[in-house]
Amino acid sequence: MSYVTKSPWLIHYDGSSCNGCDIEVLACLTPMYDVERFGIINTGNPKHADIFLITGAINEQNKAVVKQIYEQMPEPKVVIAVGICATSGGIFKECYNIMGGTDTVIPVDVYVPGCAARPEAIIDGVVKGLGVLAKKKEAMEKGLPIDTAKGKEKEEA
Amino acid sequence: MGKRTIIPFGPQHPVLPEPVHLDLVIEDETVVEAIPSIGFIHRGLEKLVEKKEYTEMVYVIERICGICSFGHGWGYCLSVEGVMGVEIPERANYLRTIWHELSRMHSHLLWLGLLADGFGFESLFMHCWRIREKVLDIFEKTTGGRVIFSVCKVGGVRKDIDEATLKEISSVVDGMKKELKELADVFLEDYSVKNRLCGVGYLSKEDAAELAAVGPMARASGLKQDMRLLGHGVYDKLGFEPCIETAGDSYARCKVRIREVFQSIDLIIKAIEMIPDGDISVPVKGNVPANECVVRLEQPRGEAFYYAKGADSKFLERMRVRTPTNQNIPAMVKTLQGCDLADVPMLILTIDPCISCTER
Amino acid sequence: MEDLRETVIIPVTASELYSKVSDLNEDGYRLVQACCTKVSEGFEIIYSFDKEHELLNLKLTIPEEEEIMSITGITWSAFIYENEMQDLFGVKFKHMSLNYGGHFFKVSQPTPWNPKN
Amino acid sequence: MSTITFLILFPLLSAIALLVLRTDAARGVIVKVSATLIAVASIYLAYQYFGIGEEYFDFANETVNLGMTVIEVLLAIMIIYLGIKYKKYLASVLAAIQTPTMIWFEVKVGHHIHVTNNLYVDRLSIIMVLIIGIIGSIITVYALGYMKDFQHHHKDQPDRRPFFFFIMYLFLGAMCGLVLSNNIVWLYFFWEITTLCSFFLIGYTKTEEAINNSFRALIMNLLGGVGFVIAIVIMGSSLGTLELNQLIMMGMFGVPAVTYVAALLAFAGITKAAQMPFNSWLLGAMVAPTPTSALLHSSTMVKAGVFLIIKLAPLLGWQSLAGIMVMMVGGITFIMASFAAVSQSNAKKVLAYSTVANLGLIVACGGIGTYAAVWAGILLIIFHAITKSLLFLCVGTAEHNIGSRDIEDMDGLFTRMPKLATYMIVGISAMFLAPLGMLVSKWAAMKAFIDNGGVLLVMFIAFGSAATLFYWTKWLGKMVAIMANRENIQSGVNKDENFVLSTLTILTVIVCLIFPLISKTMIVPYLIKAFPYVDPKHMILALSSTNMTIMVIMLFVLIVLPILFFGRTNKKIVPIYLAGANLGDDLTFRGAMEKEVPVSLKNWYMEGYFGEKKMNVIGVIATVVIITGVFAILLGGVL
Amino acid sequence: MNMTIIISVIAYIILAPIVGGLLAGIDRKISARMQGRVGPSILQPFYDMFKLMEKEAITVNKAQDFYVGCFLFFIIVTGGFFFAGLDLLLVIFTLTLASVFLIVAAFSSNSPYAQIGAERELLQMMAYEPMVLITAAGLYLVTGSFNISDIINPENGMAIKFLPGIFLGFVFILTIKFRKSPFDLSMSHHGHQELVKGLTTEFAGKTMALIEIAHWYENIFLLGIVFLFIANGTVWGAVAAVVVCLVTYFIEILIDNSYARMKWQIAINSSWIVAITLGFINMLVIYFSKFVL
Amino acid sequence: MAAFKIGKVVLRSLFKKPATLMYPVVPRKWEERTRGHIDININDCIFCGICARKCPTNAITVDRNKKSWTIERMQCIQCTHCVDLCPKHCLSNENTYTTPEVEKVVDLHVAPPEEPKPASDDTNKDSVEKKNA
Ligand code: NFV
Ligand code: SF4
Ligand code: SF4
Ligand code: SF4
Repeated sequence: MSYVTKSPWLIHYDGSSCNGCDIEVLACLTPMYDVERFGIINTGNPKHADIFLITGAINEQNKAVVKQIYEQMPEPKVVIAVGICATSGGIFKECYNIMGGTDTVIPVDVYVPGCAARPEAIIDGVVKGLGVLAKKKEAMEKGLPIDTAKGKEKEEA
Repeated sequence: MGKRTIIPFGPQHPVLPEPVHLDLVIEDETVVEAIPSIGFIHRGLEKLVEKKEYTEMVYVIERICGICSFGHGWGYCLSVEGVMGVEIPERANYLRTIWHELSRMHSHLLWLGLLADGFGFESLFMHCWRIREKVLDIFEKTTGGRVIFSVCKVGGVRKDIDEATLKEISSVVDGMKKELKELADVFLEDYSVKNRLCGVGYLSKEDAAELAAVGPMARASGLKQDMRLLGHGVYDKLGFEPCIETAGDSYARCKVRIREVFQSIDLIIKAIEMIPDGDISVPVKGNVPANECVVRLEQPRGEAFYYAKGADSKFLERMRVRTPTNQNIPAMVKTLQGCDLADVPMLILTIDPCISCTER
Repeated sequence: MEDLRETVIIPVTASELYSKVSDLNEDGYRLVQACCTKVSEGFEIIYSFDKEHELLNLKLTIPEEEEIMSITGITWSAFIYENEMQDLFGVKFKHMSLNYGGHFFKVSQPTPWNPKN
Repeated sequence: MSTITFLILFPLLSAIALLVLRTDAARGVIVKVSATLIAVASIYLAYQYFGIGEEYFDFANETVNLGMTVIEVLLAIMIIYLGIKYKKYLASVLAAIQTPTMIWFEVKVGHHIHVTNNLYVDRLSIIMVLIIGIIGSIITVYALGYMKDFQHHHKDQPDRRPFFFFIMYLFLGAMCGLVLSNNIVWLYFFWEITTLCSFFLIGYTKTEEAINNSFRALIMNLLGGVGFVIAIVIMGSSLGTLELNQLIMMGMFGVPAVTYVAALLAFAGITKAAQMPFNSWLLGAMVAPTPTSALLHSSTMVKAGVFLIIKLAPLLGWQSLAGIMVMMVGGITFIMASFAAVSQSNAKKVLAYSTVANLGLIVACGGIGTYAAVWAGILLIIFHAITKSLLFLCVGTAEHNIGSRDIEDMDGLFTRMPKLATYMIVGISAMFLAPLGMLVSKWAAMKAFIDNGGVLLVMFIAFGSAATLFYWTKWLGKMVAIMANRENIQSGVNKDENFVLSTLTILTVIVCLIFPLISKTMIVPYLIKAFPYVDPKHMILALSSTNMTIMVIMLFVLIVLPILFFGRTNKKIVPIYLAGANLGDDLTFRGAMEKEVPVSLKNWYMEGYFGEKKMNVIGVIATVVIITGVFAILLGGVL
Repeated sequence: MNMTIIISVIAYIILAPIVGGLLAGIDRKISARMQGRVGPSILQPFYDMFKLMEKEAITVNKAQDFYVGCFLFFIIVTGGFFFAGLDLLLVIFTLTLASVFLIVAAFSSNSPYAQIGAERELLQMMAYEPMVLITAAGLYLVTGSFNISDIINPENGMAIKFLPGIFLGFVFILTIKFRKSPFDLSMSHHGHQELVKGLTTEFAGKTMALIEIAHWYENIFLLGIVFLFIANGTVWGAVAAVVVCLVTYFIEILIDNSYARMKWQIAINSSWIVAITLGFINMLVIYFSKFVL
Repeated sequence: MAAFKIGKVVLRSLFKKPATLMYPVVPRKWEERTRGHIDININDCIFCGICARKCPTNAITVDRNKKSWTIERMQCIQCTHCVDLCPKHCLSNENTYTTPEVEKVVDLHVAPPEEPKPASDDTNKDSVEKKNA
């Protein structure tokens, strides 16, 4: 059994979100939603994190930062794009300083829609992310390249 | 100097949910120099006026920020209404005021929680956010959104609140007072909290005026400056008076915000008592005339500035939003001089920074 | 209390801007904002000042190439607006007290509000 | 006997040879040969008297006495001259008081007192001789390379190396004499010589600062010298003896005048050991070339002061005012100097303050005057001598290779000079960490303090060691920091220097390993002799043998662990966390205004809490009050 | 006698991480409830630890793991010495050695937040060290021995009777040692803070797991010292001591949830003042009654 | 000096039932106005394209020829602007949100063929097709 699904620690980075999704991510940690029930801790440190929650779209400035955070996370790890901005650039897609959703720089494992994404949706997204995490862990144990375990599409294929 | 430590603070940093960056130069733990750098969230959304009609633009402007979203919507609508010369119904004005004050409550409670988190008081953070959820529930019920409401439109509001719900709101916010009082006591009287707040980040009245601080930051330094006095919404009818503190330190800023939460509750209850019946919007049609209008609105963080310029088309020529955080950054830079490293997040927090507002 | 709808806009020229601003500053006005609009003649810059909730706007219209005097010497907090205008529009300022040199908003394409090509 | 003479006189010969033969090659040979001979002789001495343990020698010789007097007069004239030349009149005045008094005494009283034993050997002096002979001479070898570099760095100055080595060797001889003299007048003579050696070496560079500091050292030491002279006068006139062992004997029998003598000698010891209020001279002495600091100002000369106090320990303790003075001065010095060290970033100053602090600890141990305390004190002397000289020399080497003696400039030393950093790590750890030397003795001292020191001293040691922990660990932290992408410049280190450093490092570890043996064969027998009134069977040492064994085992583990595991990891090496703005080389981040800002990590110094000035002022006032108080009471007793 | 020593040491080595982990789990549960939340499972610390073990092995340099390993090793040794009934000072010095290893590990990474965390940790050590030594001295003065095996069988009853001040002082600095608010300056177990993860910023995966385990060992050992104050050699004394340990732990949790994090100045000022007042006065009283009366 | 100011709150919370909603164990009940996702009654749609043109995020595409109405779920911000503007009132706001997915979801609604059919025929139900972006 893999413990990674029982203690997923997360790191949250605000790409260029409007704060709407940010505060909903934070709200998940607070009494009403309390994701610590699932063993989730908001560690601010990529080196301790298993789940990368990213809100907001990618722009030229935070591209490197997002990439770096992602690279500093040890395997297995999943990326969850929270909010419409993070999934596709959302309402700001046409802005001159926006490059697009998170998947323009790093592979995204779960997309959580909503503007702002509701805490319930974020919890659903994380739960879904845990499934991916478990699969990646399995792949890691088998010595497979981890990216091949990336979720549904490959599973179907 | 041999003993200077230079480290990056942000863009990714756990205490600040938003990306700002400081080149921090510290000695022991005393900050000797802090060079701020922003621009990580700049989207350039003002330029969308060229692509979105003025009626759609409100949804964009609302998403400048998820915390003071309603105020942005209101400010935008006011400025466009100003350009177009539209009068909106009284009930709409009341509803806008109620939602705006609820937003202020949620924003201030959020801030209080973050502040508590900033000085490592986890349980206080949790309790603040627990109470805040009640306000969010009201939003959910009345507008269908928790943080982004999409209820303002040019010409009025999109949704009405029925009598029963208004009563309920009134009793819910009234009921919050008791719990808030307990938490307010912790913020204002607990030894450890006071120790972290009192005397930290002092900003004198002169400096506040000189650096053009706005909102609670200015009011905590003794400046009587609150755009609600300008008379938008129905504040003049509610008999509004701003909350002023004179100490100018983090504690005073905290106190101003706490007092404002209670004040907001009173304003909401009063507004609900006085709200008239009637329409909630007037139809607005046609192009935006080539005209300009400036509107200032008191957001939770202070004075926001909206400038709209029409071009006799469905698209505005220029929409400009200047947010309170933007205006408070010089004051923040000032308070950072000579503080402790441990105070850095706190001082950044005491201006209640909203970077997404600032950078748009 | 001013009327909400009334917007006072006083046109100024580039040469009198500095002295105007310093007069206002002396009178106890604080800087509220400065913003730029790209118009066909060049740039239209509005400086807004406030004193006890009275708002005063100075409107300056300059050709694109003209360099104007920075007002950071009078009111330091203007550095935010000047840097913003510099980054987004390419307005040129003389003697800025804090110049981020185009890295304030760090836009991916230079002066997006006034594209060069 | 002949070994003793050899140890005192041979260095003198080498010194003269070094003064005369001025070429680099000759100097190299002489120094290396003499150093070896002295070291061998000291070991031979230890071997010779190992079984005997204690022996006194007559060695009476009028010419020797006369010679000493003549030299003393010449030296006094020189001091008076120099004092006037450099406008340091106080020095002249002190010399003008001291030497005439001494001569007057010699003529009037001293002459008539018969000294049976002029020289002696006991286990304590063997320990001291070993330190002088081995550590001292090895430092002179180090100085060969160092002074060459030094001259290189100070091209503007004339090459005065012959003079330098002359003084160094002269000093070695005098130091041996000092620890082997039973005749207090002889002791005084050697004492003065070491003072002068230190004076010349501090002023070696002849800069204004150096001259000022050298005079400060001279004046303070002469002040102690005056105390010494008065002690001799009282001793001679009212006790009728000039022999150290006699003095101690009389003290144990409770002869009243001994209190005065003990107090005055202890005072002299305090000045020499740079205790507060006289600590400033040692700090000033750091302008001297580093081998000097290692030899005179940490491992040996300052030890003369504590040596004397430890010798007198049986006379001190709570029942004697002198004892209370000594332990309080030591305790206060320990805590204040430890605090002051926290605020220093200059490596030599840190070492200086730490030296002062450790001497304070030894002095306090001597002041408590129980056998357990003395046991701790002697162990402290041994460990401190080795480790401190190692550290001083490491700093010297670092300075010549990276161009700074500031700890904060030793960034990434582990990557740049791995060997040197390792030596330093060993040295620093040995100063304060568990199974290593200094901690063992500190532990013993602590126990002695709790048992006999009273609450105040317990507080001193509790707080002082907390500060000690702080300043050593932060230095250690600088040493271990691994900075990628730095050039390795270890190969630039002079071979002699490297040899000496590695020897000292190994010595540090070895002594830590065999300290139970040293305790058993050297210190305990000494204590049995020195504390005849304590039943040897009841002599419970601070550290039970179980504890000593555990310590040694722990040390073994600590040696073995790194050999087995250090650096053995096949983990993926990743860049460090820089808030998402690491530019990839771990040294710079993307800063405001898009600049590449280098990360700079510096330690804490807490000026506001532990500022040097503040600590010194407090310490000086407190100790001055205590010293004057004690002497006032003593004087009151006389009048 | 020897047999009991061996058994207690082995019991410590095996049980301490289990009990320590459970205590940590209970801590998290109680904290959560105090914050009005449900909180994680009581076994969560173990899940976390196993999870960390499973993660990809990364490090920032080749030296770090060695230092962290030494940290864990010497923490275990410290506790081992303690439960073997050896000299209390030896135990304290070994603990210091272990803590220095942790700090050195952080320093070795040469990374800003780790370094500042290390610096603060060092400051905390400086803050609590005097009180720890005074505690040892106090226990020694009361029981006449530094040997823990003697201290738990005091001749004249519970040590706390004579050492109320020192006991309070020790509980005070326990807040630092348990890394609890208001003194969780250098790293906090849960939540995020101004120093990111402080000391542990650069430790990932297994390395971090080792640190967690070390903390569990350390906590049990620290509660062991609390135990010393109450134990009087009888069974009911031992039971009372365990109860006091648990109550102390609960109080620490309560304090953790009732205070803002203070700055380093307060940490050092307050703990030194506590050491000087409570510790010093208590010692003075003992000395007075022992040597003067 | 007021210490333990929060003590009362904290201790009370310790013994009270926690405030946690226990989602997902206990499902959340949504308000009527809750803006979850946009639904369409494709039968009423006349494919005028107003919704597509006015949608601030261009989440909707309408193809008059194929009679299809497509929404990119991961692009819609639930502003309900389209609902307000639809001349046929065939768009509605449903109070359940789109569930998180590992891929971006696009919902394609195609109007049923136009030949009149008995009302009970189930081809009348709109065919929804999910496809990957
Ligand atoms: N209040 C507010 Fe805003 C606005 N306008 C501001 O800085 O929060 Ni995001
Ligand atoms: S999805 Fe909406 S709420 Fe979330 S960050 Fe983007 S605009 Fe804000
Ligand atoms: S606006 Fe209404 S009718 Fe027109 S295409 Fe859209 S859904 Fe169909
Ligand atoms: S709700 Fe808004 S974003 Fe979504 S489809 Fe309708 S108009 Fe577009």
